[in-house]
Amino acid sequence: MSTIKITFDDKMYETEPGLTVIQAADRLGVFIPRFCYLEKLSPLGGCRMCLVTLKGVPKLQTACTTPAKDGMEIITRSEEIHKARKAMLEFQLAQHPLDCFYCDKATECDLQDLTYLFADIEHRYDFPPHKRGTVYENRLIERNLERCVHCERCIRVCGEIQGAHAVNATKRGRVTEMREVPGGGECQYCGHCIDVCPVGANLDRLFTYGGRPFQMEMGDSICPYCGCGCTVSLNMRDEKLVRVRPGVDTGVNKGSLCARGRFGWGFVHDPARLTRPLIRKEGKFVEAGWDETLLYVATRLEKIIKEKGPGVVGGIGSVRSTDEANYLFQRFLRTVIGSNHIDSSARLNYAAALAGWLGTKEDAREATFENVREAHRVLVIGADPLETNPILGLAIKAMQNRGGTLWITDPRVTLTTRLSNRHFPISAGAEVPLILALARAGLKDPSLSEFRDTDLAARTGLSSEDLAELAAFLEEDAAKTVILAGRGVTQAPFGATAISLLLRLAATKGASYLFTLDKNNERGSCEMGVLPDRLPGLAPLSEKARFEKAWGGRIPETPGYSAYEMLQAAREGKLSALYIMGENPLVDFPDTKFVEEALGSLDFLVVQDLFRTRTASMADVVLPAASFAEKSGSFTNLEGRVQRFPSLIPTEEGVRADARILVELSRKMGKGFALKNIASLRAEIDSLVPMNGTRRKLEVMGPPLSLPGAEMHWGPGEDPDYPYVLLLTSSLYRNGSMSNRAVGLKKAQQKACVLLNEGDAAVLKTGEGDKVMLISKYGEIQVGVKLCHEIPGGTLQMPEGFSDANPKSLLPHELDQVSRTPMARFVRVKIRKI
Amino acid sequence: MFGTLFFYYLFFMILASAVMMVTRKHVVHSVLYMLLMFFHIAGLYILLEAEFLAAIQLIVYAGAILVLYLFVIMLVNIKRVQTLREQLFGHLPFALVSAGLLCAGVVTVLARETLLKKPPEVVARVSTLSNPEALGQVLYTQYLFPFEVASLILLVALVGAVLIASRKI
Amino acid sequence: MTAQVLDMVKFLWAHSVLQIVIVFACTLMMVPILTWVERKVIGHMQVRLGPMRVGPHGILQGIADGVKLLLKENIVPSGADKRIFVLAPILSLVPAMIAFSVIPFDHWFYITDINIAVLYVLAISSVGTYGIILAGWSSNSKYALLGALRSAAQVISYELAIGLSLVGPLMMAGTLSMVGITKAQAEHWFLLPQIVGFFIYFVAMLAETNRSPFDLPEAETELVAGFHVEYSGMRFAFFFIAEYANMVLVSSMATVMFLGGWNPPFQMFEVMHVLQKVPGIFWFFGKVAFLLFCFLWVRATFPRFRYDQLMRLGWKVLIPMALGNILVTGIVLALLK
Amino acid sequence: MTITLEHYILLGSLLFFVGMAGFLIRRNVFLMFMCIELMMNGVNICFVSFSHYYHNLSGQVFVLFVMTVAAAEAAVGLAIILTLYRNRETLNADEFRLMKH
Amino acid sequence: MSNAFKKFIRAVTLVDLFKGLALTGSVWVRSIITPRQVLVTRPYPEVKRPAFPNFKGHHGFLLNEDGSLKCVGCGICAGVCPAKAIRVYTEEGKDHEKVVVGYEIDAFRCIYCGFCQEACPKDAIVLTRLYELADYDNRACYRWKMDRLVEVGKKRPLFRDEVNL
Repeated sequence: MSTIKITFDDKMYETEPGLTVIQAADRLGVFIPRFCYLEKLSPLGGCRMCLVTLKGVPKLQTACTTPAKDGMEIITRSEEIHKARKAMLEFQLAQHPLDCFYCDKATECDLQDLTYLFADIEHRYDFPPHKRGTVYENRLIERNLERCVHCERCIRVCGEIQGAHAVNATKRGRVTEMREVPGGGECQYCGHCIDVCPVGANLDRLFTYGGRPFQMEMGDSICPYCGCGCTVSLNMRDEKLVRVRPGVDTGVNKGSLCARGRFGWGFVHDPARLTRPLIRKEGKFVEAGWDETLLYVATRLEKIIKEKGPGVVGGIGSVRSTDEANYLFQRFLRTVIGSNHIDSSARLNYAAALAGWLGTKEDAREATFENVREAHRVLVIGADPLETNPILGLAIKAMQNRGGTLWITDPRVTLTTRLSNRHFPISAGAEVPLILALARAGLKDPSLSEFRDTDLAARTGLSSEDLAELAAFLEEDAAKTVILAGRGVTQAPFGATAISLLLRLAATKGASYLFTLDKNNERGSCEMGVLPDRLPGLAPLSEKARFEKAWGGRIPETPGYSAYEMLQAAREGKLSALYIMGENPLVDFPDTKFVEEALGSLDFLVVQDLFRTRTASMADVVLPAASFAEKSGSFTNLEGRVQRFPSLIPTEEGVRADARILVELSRKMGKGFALKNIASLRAEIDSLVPMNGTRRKLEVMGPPLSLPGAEMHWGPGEDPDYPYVLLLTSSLYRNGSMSNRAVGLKKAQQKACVLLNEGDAAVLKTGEGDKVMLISKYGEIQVGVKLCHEIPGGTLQMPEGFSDANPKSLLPHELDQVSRTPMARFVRVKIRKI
Repeated sequence: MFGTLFFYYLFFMILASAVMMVTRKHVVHSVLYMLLMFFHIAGLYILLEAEFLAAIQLIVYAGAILVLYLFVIMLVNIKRVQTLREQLFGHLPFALVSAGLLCAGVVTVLARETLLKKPPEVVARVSTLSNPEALGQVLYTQYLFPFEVASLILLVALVGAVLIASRKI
Repeated sequence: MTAQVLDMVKFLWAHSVLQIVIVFACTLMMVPILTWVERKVIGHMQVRLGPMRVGPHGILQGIADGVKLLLKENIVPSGADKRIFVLAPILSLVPAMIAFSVIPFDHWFYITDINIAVLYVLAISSVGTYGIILAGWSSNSKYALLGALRSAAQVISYELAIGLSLVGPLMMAGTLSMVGITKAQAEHWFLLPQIVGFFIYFVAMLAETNRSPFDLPEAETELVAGFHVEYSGMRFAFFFIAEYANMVLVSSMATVMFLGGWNPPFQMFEVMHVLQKVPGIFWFFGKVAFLLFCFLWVRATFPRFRYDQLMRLGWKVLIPMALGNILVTGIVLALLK
Repeated sequence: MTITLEHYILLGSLLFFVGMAGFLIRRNVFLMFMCIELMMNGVNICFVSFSHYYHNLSGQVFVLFVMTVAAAEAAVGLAIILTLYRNRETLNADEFRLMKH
Repeated sequence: MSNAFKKFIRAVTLVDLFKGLALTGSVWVRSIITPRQVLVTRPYPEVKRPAFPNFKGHHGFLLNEDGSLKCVGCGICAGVCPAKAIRVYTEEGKDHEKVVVGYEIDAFRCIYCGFCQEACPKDAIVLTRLYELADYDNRACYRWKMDRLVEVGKKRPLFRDEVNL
């Protein structure tokens, strides 16, 4: 039995089984009004607007709670139903203030629509409305209690989908109020309650009185923050962004957004945006015209190339910019400059994962968001998807809601570990031995025989039983198992090898895998060839003839420097010029002092960015670039989806999109690209990089990766001068220079703080809110203290990405031999109270 | 002395504007140079004490014929006129040879005239009548018949022109 | 000192320099006055007020207009033949001004008297047409070109009528000299015997100066402003001045040819000789002023002709009438002889 | 130096040559017509100068007749040009060769 | 006399032309003698013609008795405007109240249909009978900002009985 027959208003329909009446009606296009029902939420049956008559049932029934059965006859329109619904509406309106003039929800309001539908509503209740006022407890969401219709959508969405439980109903009866839960769940500023509210009870405070829908233009774009690549609907008024909402159940996010996506758009119109190119003249930045600036860059670069050869010029592409811009960037460096020194900050994460992937013969299944939602078990190693990739986190929560199991191995205490069904607190930096242990258990590879299980178990800080359980976790129901790996693995020594083993493990067992990516286009930039040894489509340099033919230029044969090798070369004087497109190495790269010295010893530094970042302040030329809303192109998300988006806001005078800057600069250098627009660029990429959904892994694969020696030292080691281990975490509210300039995110969380065990705090005599100085061998920062009893003694946790205190400056930057990624997830520090 | 200078000025201007007229690419410019030339020819006539003819030169040539030219130029598609291809040099040798031969002939005649013969004496003026009056006297007595024939020519031309231009041929 | 100045004045007068300056200045000064008068008179005739803003009853309107035109930008449309575009207004104004050199304003006040004066005026005024045609053509505008074409056809047609209508007085006077013609009218103006000629001249003079009801070359409703639609500033003012100077010129011609020039009226009666006490120049200007008023009067009264009507009137009515007038005049003169 | 009859004849004949050369060189029918007028003017100058130097008004009378003919010629000629242009869409004399083919 | 002959005589003697001339001439003479009685035009800026009762002219903004704007910035006028001529800008005030910070009518786009007046729930905007829309400032001429609208609303009579421009 694949369908059931159901009759609406004397008309017979067929539909799938297992639906409620209102779901069936929605699928069949039969209109039933509602306030409280929402498909993605559990049914409540509270608003009584969806009342229908079931043939044979004496009283009216709520369509949202009644299961549809075969042969059911339903009447949705009748005098009785109309009267009942109208009465419910009359009740609502008796309480509801008629302040549509002031209400931001007007014209998008379900109550308004239904009131118009039932045009002849009487107003017989003459009691004074209960004055409850508006609550501004939440920094970003206004809760107007008077307008509330008690549908509890916000409560349910917050609890069921977001898992935050930040809103709940207080009091009873007609004075019920939806309030923030004091001290309970913590609002994660996802703003989902704003979208689901049928009236103007939950409102976006960034948008307050910002305009009406008919005064705005709306267009879908792709969120520029994390690797999820959520579809966002940008609402513009007078060519200015005023509000961001999720697309209507489209994209990977399916109508959800995180705090960054919804409230993080403020950087687009930040007054600090660069609007004119800057040239450093006698130590000071001088505004200049585009022609002049590009000509200056071209002549400087040409001079350097003429004097020292093209090998002294390097480029750092952007994990923030589009695929197209990155493609052009590497083409520019490879053919116009003639250098293979190309890298991006994907080196810090995805490049290592990619190295592992390329070094693995076995082809493991790559999971999608949908796989994660429908999985039975998820194992997270060294990642914190709830903070770094919140929408992936929502998928995990959905998986858990369906009865799935989440296990996580992480030395840190994070949102994800709190949510997990089981948390294995491994010791700092122990991801690789853990994977080695799992691989030994799962792969039976003779080359792994030199490791001893007990040794590995000791290294991970887990008991042998725990390890055995973890190994067993992967054995069962592998088809519905997803392994998530993140920075904890990629930034570890031999991280690439560990990834390779993990992939082999997944391939052998039949599990699927996914990497969490912090930045929106890490994957895209790598796949577009912003790598020192790979061409677009990850083609090895040996395939360069094909590209040389298409580009009409010579590509150097030897692989170039990776990011840190470039910086090292700059320090040693082997690199003279660096072109940085949309990156901020001084803040985002570990070991700030090293980076600063390296950038300082360059002859010529070009930075192309939205803002005058710290890196840009060191540059010789700063080129103002367009933000995601002002340019078109595509981002590749962590699943590998290439998502195109249009330019929705006109660029300000003097600001240009990355791709346009590169095309014009190439013209100034005399080897102009014959490209007209993004579409023709995309066509060129498509013709050169035939992805077609399946990647030619065997064609692009590299040599297998070497294993670490058995005596390898993994953790932070011991150092009496620096007694504490600082672990870096991610924050939902900060993710780089854009988020630091977004008003909404600043409101959500002001400052970074270091998490400290209460016992340690007692020893140090510091309390919550005190300022301390963290000192490592590489640097020192000041930061506020927050106490946390979950954190083991001797361990500190601190989020990266905040502009006020940057823990990256404390980090070392030893490079992994395989992936050449700096190993930087933890560092030994000492604390000084100030 | 003044008369001499005036003559040379007119001499130069007439020839210059004639050459310019012939060599202009654009017909309207040619017409303008022709107008300039007519003025100077009128001046020449005044120098030659033919005031009536000077006025008639302006009225007929400048005021009627040339305006008619301009009028017709504007009636036809000007763009087409502008882009008219001209094989200037195809005819040049022939033109130069024939013009040169004629020139040589006239110059030899003139040279012989001036060298061998004395210039004609300016006969003293007898009549006291003004130029238009005198011309009228001659025209309506001695040349009455040709005058009538001329009027007939004009009439025929008038009728013919109207007929040709108005009918679709 | 005074004697020297007087000598100087006499010298300049004798060599016409002063006369030229006076005539030139007066003609130019006529323009603002005439424009004001025109707007005022037509306004009143059409039950309006006319200009009222600049000065009492808008009397300084002409000056204000002049200042405005003087200060305006000189625009050359793109695609225009620039040299001809610049030349055209000059070509329009200069003939209108130099034709005044043979008009006798009084028996002692004329710049020169030549034996082909009438022909001279006709010749010079026919050159003025070039200004209009070239202006229209060089503007690279279809309105201007159409205006110019109309003007060319109109002027060619009506010049014949003008020339033929003047033949009658010439026959009666027996001279082409303006002074001679005026003197021939000391007793009897040619107005009465040549009433048909005067009528033809009057109509043709309206057409010749492109005035209403023959203002087809610049018909606002069809051609925006006709041949000078693309002109602005002083170049436009040149056309404007030329139009008014031409009006004064043809009125002066009419005065000389038909209205007895500087002669007072009714001189066949002994009694009326008193009128000679009034200087001739006043008579002259009085007649010119009346004719100019007639220009305005006609403009305020009659609607514009259609183009075919205009052509029909010229060729089928005025020219045959003029020829008939010559015939009759000739026969009568022959009989009287 | 006095101006003699020869000067005028020279001017007239030069004008005639210019007109003739122009007539032969230029292919624009308008210009060809204008060149004919040029030649006639050259002749006219000679006539008037003869009339002046020999005190015989016949020269001037001839000029009058020449002008009459020129006017008639212009009227008829331009009418023909207009008709030709309407039919052939060109003003190049070399392209008027309907009889040739 | 036959009709045709009469017609001929009229044509030859130009009677009709002279009649026309006589008419204009007489008007002219009278206008000189008794100017005020003859002339019908109005010296406009000094003497203004009142607008017709249903004339819809310049928009005006009305104020409450306490001098505050009646407009609450609901945006209905902007929504209902068929020419999309109205822009309303609102902001959050000190006590979270809605403050109208900008109101702009594009006079070039406005078709003076009066829908905004009809739709306004607070009767804040009216179309007055002011027809003099010119201004010395180029932009102010077609971008009517709030202060201009308030000024118009203050000084211009709005209802038929009061109208006396």
